[in-house]
Amino acid sequence: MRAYLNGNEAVAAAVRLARAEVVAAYPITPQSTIVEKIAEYIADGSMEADYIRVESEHAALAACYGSAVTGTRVFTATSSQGLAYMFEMLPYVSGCRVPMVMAVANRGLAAPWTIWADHQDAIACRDTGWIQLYVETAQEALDTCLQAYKIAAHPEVLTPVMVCLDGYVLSHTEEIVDVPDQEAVDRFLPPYRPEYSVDTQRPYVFGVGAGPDLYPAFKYYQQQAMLRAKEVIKEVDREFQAHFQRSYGGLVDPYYCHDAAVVLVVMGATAGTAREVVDYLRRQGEAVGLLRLRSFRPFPVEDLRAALTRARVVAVLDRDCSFGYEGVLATEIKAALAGLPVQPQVAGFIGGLGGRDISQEDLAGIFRHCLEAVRRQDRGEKQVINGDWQK
Amino acid sequence: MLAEGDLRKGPNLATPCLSTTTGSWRLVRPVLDPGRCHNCLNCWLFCPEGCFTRGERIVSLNLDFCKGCGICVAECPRQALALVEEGSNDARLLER
Amino acid sequence: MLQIRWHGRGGQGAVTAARIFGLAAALYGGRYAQSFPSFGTERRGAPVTAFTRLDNRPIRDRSQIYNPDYVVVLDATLLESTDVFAGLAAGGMVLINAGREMAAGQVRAGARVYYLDATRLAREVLGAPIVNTAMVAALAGATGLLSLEAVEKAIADVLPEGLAAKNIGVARQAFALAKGLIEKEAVAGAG
Amino acid sequence: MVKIKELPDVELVQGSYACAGCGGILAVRMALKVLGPETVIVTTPSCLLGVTTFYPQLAFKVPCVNVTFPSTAAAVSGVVAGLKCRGKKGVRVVGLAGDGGTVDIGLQALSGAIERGDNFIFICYDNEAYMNTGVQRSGATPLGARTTTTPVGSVGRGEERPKKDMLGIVAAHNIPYAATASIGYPQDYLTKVQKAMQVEGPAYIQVLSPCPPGWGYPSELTVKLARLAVQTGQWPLAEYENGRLTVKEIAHRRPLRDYLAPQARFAHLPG
Repeated sequence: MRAYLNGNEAVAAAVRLARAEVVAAYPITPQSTIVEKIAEYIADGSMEADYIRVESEHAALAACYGSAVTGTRVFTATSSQGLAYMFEMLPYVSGCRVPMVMAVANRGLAAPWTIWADHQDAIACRDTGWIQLYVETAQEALDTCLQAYKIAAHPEVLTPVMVCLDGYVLSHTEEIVDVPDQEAVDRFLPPYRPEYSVDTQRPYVFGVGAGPDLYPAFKYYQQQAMLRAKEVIKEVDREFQAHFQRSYGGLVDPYYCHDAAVVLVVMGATAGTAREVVDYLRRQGEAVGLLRLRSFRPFPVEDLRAALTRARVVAVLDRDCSFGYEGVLATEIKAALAGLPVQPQVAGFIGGLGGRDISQEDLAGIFRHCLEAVRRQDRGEKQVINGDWQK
Repeated sequence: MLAEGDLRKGPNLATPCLSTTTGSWRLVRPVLDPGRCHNCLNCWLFCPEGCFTRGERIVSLNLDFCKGCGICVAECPRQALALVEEGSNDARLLER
Repeated sequence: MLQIRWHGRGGQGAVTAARIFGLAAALYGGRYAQSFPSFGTERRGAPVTAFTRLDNRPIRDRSQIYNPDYVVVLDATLLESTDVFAGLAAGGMVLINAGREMAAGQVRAGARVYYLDATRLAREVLGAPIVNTAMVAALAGATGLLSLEAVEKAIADVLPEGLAAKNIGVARQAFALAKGLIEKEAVAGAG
Repeated sequence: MVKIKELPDVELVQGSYACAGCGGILAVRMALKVLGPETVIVTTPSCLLGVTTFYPQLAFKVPCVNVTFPSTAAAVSGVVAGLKCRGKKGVRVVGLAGDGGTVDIGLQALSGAIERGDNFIFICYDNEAYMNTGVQRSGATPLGARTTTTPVGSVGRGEERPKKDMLGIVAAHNIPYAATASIGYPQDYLTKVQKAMQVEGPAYIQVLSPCPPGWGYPSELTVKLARLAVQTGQWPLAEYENGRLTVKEIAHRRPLRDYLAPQARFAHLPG
């Protein structure tokens, strides 16, 4: 059914379609309308779920964890400070290998106080063992939530998934969304039935303590599962396409990368604006391309290398900063490309912090700057720009 | 060590699972004088480790998990229990 | 690509207007649409903007709207505090809810400006000065971007049942008023 | 009223790594005698978690869900909701935390869960300090007690503040049932556990659980001190039920010295 929904409504629709059974969440802008909509669904009887009205985000994730280990499909959502407040629970859930889906309406971290979009909140949780998928449209937000339930519960993955959507830019922007039929979703996504769960007939301890002899083994297999998730994310995306005729490329989403001298790497909704700019510059005869990184964790090193191997300059636009160094994506992409026979130069840019708009002119400026570097045969080690803090 | 299949699924394991009997921690052990026991069950009730078994007339002791804390001795109203040093007391025991 | 900016005050329904217009175009007007509020918290009474984009192909641009083709002002008192003409594209149109009948196209800052007493209309039909649906319909009528049918369906989708019926009533009048005025102007211009 | 002789034989927690004479594990063992096998425990990094669920020594015979320190009661809510979804009726969900995980870092989550009216029992085994981390003071540490963060020196005289009135805090939530108990009064304690099981909605029990290394006394005195705390008026056995608070009368109060003297944590107090 075609509907006109914003990103948050699309997520709520997905959660209903996924038949989530327990939802625990605490309001925070710009996430709140997701769980308000879910509460509305429950109130009007169109969704059967228990909504636990917790007193904090930390409790939200603890409650989701408690429900999930009983063998229940759960959902939560948060943003920014709320995600930061959850931080302690994040590795607990991933370490216990509890599948669940959390939507993150990305927003900057205070101070200064902000309610607007950037990726600092989720990036700061990079190493908590959650899969992080960043979406470009409301449609992708809906579809990715459905995919995420399948990815998370895959027996070789068993890892929770964050579905990240830019605050306001996606969360509060309405557009046409194709909402799949319940029957079709049921065919794609079977009920969640883990191998074991809280059961007095077959008691388990969830989250045992482990000493130095054992802890690394659990972490080793957690890493194996995360690496395996790279294939599973692609498989699930292909399967999704077979069911719904929509696909997002799995881990990365390249756009005119094959012959581009300059490729811009972004995550999230900025990719849409960047596509317009790539089209415009292509019409001007410039060899530019775009690579949207969909999966930040697991990090798709192989796919990035394959897509960027012909680029002369790779421009990376981070909506985050690792203070004292540079944008996190820039660092990671440099590392991913290190050792290629012909290594593209990586130029890091930081932009769109705290909701600062990323306009077509901003992106065209990055492309032009990097095209100029290519023309100058500038293969110097220094970054072309690292952080025009106005943008 | 756990099997790979267990490790893959995370640190969630079937319980109970006891690799040691904590009775090995014990420096002293309680001994029961059956003649004095009136089956009041204080020892059974207050033993943190659940080492006592109720019987028809008297309790009996399983020392697998006994850490020798002495609570049973302290709570026995009829001095039917006493603590003796581990490994040195069989003779003294018999004397009683 | 056509871009619309809606000006109102918190509580007047500018955000809903942007949505109704986008929904009407997307689901009942054969176009692609995107709508969004000015990002942030909406405080009752404070100036609020909202935006709608329309196109014949999928809309990918996620940046803010700087150069609207159309500006709709739900509350004329905003003219004193807000530059509603800011960035208006050449040949653009501004539609203002003001306490007089819709006048023939005046030109200001290079744009055609129209006035409509949507407040009176809303008071008469709705019994309350809520003008967002009237202004949606007026823009549709004035520009021909949407059919009245599309506007009506969108109102029925977005507003609760009881409210929708009355708002459709307002929309019909506002649509006819605006359409008639533009046609009259065209005839006058041709003459 | 619980009859001690009718308690079941089965031990639902056994083989833990608790210290010899641990009052906490005794409190849990006793409670499980009444709670029975249809119980799910939710617990938090604490002595209890460390000694019962650290592989390869898993001591519970009932399911146990471990969660972060501040979140015991929130995870309890999740387990309750999940079991309801799965149609598992008649399973009791019991939050177990020490005084730190209850009256301090766990207070917010506990308040939330009680206020939501979720159906669970929360048992705080109160040993009056953070024992797992090495005897630091908590909000439940009594006035004058020496801990590693309230040391005694030429200036310091131990804990400077009285114990937090947790029962009062819990009662202020209009909780259906709340009580204090002592492992020195098992019949009273276990009857309270039984009442908590019969209540629809949240129930709270704070059971005094002496700690031999933390309090500094020989391990055989655990139960005696739990009894003396009550007999000297240091630990009232109270019950909040139907909106009313009642306190068990102590007929012959014993001198406070009897309770304080055996404990190293009070050794600096004047005789």
